[in-house]
Amino acid sequence: MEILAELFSLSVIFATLRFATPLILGALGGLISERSGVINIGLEGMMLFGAFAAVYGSGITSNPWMGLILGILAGMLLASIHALVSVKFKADQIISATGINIFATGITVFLLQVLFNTAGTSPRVPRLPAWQIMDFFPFRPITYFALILVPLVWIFLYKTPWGLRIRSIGEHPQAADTLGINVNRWRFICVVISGALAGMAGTHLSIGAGSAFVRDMSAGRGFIALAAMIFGKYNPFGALGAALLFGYSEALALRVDLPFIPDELFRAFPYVVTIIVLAGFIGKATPPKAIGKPYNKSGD
Amino acid sequence: MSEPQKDSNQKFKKITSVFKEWISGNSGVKSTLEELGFSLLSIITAMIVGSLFILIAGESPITAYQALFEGSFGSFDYFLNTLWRSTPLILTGLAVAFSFRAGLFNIGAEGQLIIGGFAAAMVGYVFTDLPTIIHLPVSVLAGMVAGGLWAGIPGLLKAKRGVHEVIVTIMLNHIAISVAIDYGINNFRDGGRQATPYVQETAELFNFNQLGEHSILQHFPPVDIFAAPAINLHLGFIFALIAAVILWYIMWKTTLGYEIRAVGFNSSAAEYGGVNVAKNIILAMVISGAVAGLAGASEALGTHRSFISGMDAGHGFTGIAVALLGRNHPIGVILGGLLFGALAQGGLHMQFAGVPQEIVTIIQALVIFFIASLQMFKIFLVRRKAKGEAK
Amino acid sequence: MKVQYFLHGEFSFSINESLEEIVEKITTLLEMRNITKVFPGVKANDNVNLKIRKGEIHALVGENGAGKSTLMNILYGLYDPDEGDIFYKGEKVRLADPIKAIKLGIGMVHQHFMLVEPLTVAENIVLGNEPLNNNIFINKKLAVKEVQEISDKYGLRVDPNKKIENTSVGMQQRVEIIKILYRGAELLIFDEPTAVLTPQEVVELFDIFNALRDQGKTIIFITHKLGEVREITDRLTVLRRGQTVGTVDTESVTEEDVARMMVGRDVLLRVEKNESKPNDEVLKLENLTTKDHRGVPVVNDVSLSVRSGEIVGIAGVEGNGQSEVIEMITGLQKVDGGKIYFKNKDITNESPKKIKEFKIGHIPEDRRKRGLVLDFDLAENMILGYHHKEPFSKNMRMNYDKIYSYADDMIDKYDVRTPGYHVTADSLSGGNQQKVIIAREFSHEPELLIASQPTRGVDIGAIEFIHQQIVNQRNAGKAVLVVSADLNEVMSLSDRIAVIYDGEIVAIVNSNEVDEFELGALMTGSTPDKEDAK
Amino acid sequence: GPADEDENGEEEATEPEDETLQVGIVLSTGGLGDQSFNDAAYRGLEWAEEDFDIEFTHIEPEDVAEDAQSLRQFAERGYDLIFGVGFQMADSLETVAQEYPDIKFGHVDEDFGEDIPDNVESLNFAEHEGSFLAGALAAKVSESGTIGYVGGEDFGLIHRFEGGFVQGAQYIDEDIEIISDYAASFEDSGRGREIALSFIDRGADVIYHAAGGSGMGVIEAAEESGIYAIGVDSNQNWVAPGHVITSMLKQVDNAVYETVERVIDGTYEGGLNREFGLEDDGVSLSSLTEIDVEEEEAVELESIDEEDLEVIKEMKKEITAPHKERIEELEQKIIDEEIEVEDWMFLDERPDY
Ligand SMILES: Nc1ncnc2c1ncn2[C@@H]1O[C@H](COP(=O)(O)OP(=O)(O)OP(=O)(O)O)[C@@H](O)[C@H]1O
Ligand SMILES: Nc1ncnc2c1ncn2[C@@H]1O[C@H](COP(=O)(O)OP(=O)(O)OP(=O)(O)O)[C@@H](O)[C@H]1O
Ligand SMILES: [Mg+2]
Ligand SMILES: [Mg+2]
Repeated sequence: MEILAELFSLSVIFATLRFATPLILGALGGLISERSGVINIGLEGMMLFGAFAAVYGSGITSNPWMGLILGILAGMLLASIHALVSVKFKADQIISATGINIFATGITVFLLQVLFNTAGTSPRVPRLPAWQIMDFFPFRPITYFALILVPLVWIFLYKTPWGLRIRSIGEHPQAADTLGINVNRWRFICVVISGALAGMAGTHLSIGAGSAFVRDMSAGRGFIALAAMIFGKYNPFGALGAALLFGYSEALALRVDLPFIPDELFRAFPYVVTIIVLAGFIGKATPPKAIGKPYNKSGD
Repeated sequence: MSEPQKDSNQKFKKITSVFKEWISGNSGVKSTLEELGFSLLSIITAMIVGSLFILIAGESPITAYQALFEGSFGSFDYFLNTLWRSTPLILTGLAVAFSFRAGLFNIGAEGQLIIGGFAAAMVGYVFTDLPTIIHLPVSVLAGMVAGGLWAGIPGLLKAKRGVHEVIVTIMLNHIAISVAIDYGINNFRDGGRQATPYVQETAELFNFNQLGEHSILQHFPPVDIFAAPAINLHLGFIFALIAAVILWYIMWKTTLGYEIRAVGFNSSAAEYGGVNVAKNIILAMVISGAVAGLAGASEALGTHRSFISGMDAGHGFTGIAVALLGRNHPIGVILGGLLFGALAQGGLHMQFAGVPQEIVTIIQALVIFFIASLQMFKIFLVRRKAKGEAK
Repeated sequence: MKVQYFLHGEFSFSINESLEEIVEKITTLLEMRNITKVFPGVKANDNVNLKIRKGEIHALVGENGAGKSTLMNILYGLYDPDEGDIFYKGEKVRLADPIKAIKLGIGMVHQHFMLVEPLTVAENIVLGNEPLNNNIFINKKLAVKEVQEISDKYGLRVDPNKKIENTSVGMQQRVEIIKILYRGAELLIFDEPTAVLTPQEVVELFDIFNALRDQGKTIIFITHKLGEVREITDRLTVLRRGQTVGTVDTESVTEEDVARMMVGRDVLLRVEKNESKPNDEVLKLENLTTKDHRGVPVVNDVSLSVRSGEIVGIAGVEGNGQSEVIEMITGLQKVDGGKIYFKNKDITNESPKKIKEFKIGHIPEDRRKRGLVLDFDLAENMILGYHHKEPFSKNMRMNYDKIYSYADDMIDKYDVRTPGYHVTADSLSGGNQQKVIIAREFSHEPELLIASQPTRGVDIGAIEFIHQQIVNQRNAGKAVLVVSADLNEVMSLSDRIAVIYDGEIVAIVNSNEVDEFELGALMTGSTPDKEDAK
Repeated sequence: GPADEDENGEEEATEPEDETLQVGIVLSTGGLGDQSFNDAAYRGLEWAEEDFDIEFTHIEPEDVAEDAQSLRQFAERGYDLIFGVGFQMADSLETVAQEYPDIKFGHVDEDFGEDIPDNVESLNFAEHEGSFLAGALAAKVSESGTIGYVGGEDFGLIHRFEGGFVQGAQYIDEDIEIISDYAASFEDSGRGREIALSFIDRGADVIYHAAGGSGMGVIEAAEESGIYAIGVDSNQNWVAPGHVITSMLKQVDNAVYETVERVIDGTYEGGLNREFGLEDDGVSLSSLTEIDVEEEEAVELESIDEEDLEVIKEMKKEITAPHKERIEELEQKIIDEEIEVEDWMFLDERPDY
């Protein structure tokens, strides 16, 4: 009975949202990029770099909001490299994104040494303030942003001309091109937006929830965000649902001791559940048709 | 055999056909050289940009690169160790490349390497009375089978359920860590190392510096040069080369390879051609996973003589880059693996020159960016040339 | 001297121009002069000249790969020409991108539809020019209304709220047309619009053409069907190997003349074949049924037989179950009910591999999707489905020496125009791709040949060749089953014709006992008894 | 091998000079900035560099496969004293030490047992004894009767911290509720924080961590929830002023410093497993009453300001000072072996608690 109460307790729900925050943002970012036809497995690296830049920004200005801005910009910077290489130079999107991830692990630790003279944990810096809403919701700002962004992204994708264009570019870039829509420019923009969101997710890790940068602190969350995006069938609300599910199982795993399953293995529970759900009930998440293919106008 | 002339001719043909196949345009040796030239150019560009970072770190790029080169190719020992470092990268590169050819993206080489390494190390430890001739192959096979089965899961789900293999392999990477490191090591270790117990000697992969101790070989003078204890190169490297040859053979010389490539390019057409698409997807993933598992086994039985936490060291992800650098061809993968192996090996020496080791990681990433981007430059050149010819 | 001409824009004349020259200038809407476009290894357009008059329907014809699409893509701003000038309404223009072309009033319906499947008809039409609410949101209502208006004005029936993936090919084409009219196009380019249409739909399309012409629009129409050229166009321009052969008034030439211009020699336009001598029953379909994922039958109770030495055609509007029938016979789709017999042996639900082993050859309807692995070279494509057999392989080992020499033979024998077997199938034109498939399927001497849309999008030279090959098979005593959306083709090839409608065979007739229009009526389900039933 | 040592040595720009003692140190993966033994060992060498005529170089291997190579590189370059840090490196160090019998080695965090080579001095710390005191203090300070332990990766050495902590707490209060979990990483501060928050949800009001970078999250969680954390390895009291009641110090710096000193003095004895415990201040709790040097240093480095220092002072006075005597008493008992703290490092099955 106690376990049952625990399953839906407020603390679990809050923890779920905290876990889910970077996943939601990452998934939304991935969604925008992939809807335009560009695979973005570089979210992980963009998150990590965003996390670092946020700490640096907050540290030197003593203003966490500057940290947020810098974190977002850093995500955008790495995303522009991804876009430059994969959209402009038409390289394989997976290779380019892999490069981003490798680059991010290297550059963050490198800069830690150059700027903070340490290779592990940065000094603590001012963190974003907690925003107590109605004396009840105890979250850091980025959690609210993430939640607000879900419907916004949905409206953007499904109600505005830009969304329509992005969706058509991901499905049938030639069709968009013949109507005068600049496919590669839009793709560039979408990838950069996804970098901004990933950077924000990273910022949440370092100065939203936390207050310092720790090397490799993204710890695979970019990939999980990607999974949430696919699991959510490339839909913002689906991604939200998936991120919440992942967050929920993590939150629960920390609070409830399940009989029969060794603790270490229970940590894998969300991943196992995801696979089972994907295999059994949810079926196919159909990616945009033109995803992964660089767009060549007029054979150039 | 009776016609040596013809025989060597055919060999030559075969060799050139390998190169031809390597180049998608099939336009022969000339463009192979071009290809190599571009790879070289992008590596050089990456190092030039990398030198900016070295300058930021307050060191001299020239000294740094000298150390890098010195450390990877400066002596016979170092060279052998470069080969040693490239072993897991070649293997994961091959694994990823093989799946790519089947139209699958095995982002799970990392997890397969972990599971394979764990299985190999456990088999290598648990059996105490087996002769080497049995114990070693069984341990290696255990790693391959474990990796293969691990990769078979996404293969099966893709083939039977249409589940995207990328998401499943990402999930399985995390599960592999839970199973092999969090749970596996915890339950089997003895002592404080975060590792499984050392494998029996009968399961260790032969190290090249033991060549001199060999009862027959020790009478050959050249064997001495391997005698240095600093040499880490082990049999795993030979496995990597053999794996490359076998995979090349499977991919381009057998009906299985033909079918896998057909499925990879166009599964509808493959189905029309009587190819069992599901079977080939699963097989391709299993083979890919087995090779990644071999990477794990080679690291566990050769390099660490146990399954040790941190052993994977991101080799699975570097393997993706290696595969793509090598254009998913075994020869290219070997070259790509050697390059990244050299960077890793030489990176240590660069640290002695005062340069943070992250420079190596940064250069790896830059190489990827430039190889990818210079493709564009190449297309531009080719187009210019074509225009010239057409006129 | 400058003259403001009421039709279009300003013209400048010099005093010593002849009247003819001046009239020519005034009536010319578009002129493409000395256009050259080079692709790696190919000169797709080589000094091409084209003049289009205001208000005409102008055909652009030529073999596969002659450069028609390339020329039109240049006109639409998709490709940048390497050399040459374009004059529109007398002014030299540079068409850097489609926006520029659209602004000038040039619109194009592409050979492969440029429609985004998961979007609705209206969304596809307004894409890039969306009517807005508050400057931010798409005004869906207005979009639908505007689409409806155009649809009414030109008689282009579409359902604005339907998703493209749920519409018929004919409607998709109308969507394409509305798309360019929505953008105010004056000059409409159609690249092979009829290749995918039924005769009825072609008739409808031509009505639309006429309506457009009546509204003052100008049309450039690319087709491989000379009957259509004859029927609808005013003038025609012939391209051959990237060069202009000439422009003539349609009335002044015969189809044979045009064909000669296109290929540079005489062409046989009718299939030559003698009386069939059918023998034993080779293929028998008994009450064949299959259902789609919703459980609705797509093929319902189909029975048919094909004997050796005869060609049976299946005529039907696309999407009436003919593809499924073929896929069931060839093992590519599950049979939910009924039986398939091949030479009295039950082959229902056998694997495609087994079916191939029974010596059943199959030319699939979609060569790019089913028939070829576009990234394989020709040699590897030539053995697809036979790769596990000797001499191509033994004990799982491929024998590439044999494969290459076989491919060389086939390229020779079937006149595949290619630099060699080592190029990828992707780099061949549609007609030559088709020849590769035909070479592959014919060379294994099938007992039963199933040919689906064997000449779709293929030029006349190649059609002649392919038809001859099919008739040869039948003459050699093989059984042939042909499916084609091209009525002419079905009629001229087949000995007997089965008409399929809504998943059922509604009639089986001898080909020399029906005419095109009777067939067309059957295909659209308007048989007398059908109508009674309703 | 040793044969071509000269060749290689000559070409190197960093060729060691004769008089100055050349010291090399190979840090364990994770490297500098771990706020733990890597940092501490490095600090010990910095002190030594100030006091003696030595030069030192550090190497951070990119992955575990590089450990042996790094040690060997130092040896080949003719360094006089070479340190390895971390139990994962022990076997590599043993091998290399045997290859170079003329070079002196030091190692942090692994008991080599009886077979220790003659040229190796191993430095070990009784983390369980220090953690015992941390546990005791936690039990004393806790008002809720629930305390927590967060480990980094889940393995032997880290179990030793857990074991000491649990025994210490239970020594004070047999019925105390102790929750523990592992972050499965030394670098995931996000997870560290969430684990701590889940403990706090379950009523914990003092949390001890041995989780490296993940521990940063534990301290953050303690700070934002207004409860207490206990730092580890280095003095972390200043990281969240007023919320870190103490740190279990592991004096790797001192130990390393002393090894260098012994080499300079000529009193270096190889073949020795040194154990540092409470007795010799090898492990200890940071001061429960006074401001420590590190806390003052943090002010100098502007990591915290004077105000923060006041907060720390206040906290010590209010929270920890009252327990000083009891803790010191326990410390003495352990030193006198009246209390036997069990080492959980090699336990197959950790006891339930
Ligand atoms: N993007 C391209 N890149 C390279 N070559 C091309 C490209 N597009 C066309 N070609 C080549 O240019 C030539 C002309 O092609 P084009 O598409 O204009 O022919 P077409 O007359 O439209 O043929 P079809 O009747 O088959 O549609 C062909 O040889 C073709 O292979
Ligand atoms: N990038 C390219 N490189 C080489 N050839 C190309 C390229 N793109 C298109 N082509 C060729 O240009 C020609 C014209 O292309 P198009 O799309 O009009 O096909 P097609 O020949 O008309 O065939 P179909 O109508 O059956 O699809 C084809 O031969 C096609 O293979
Ligand atoms: Mg065309
Ligand atoms: Mg065509």
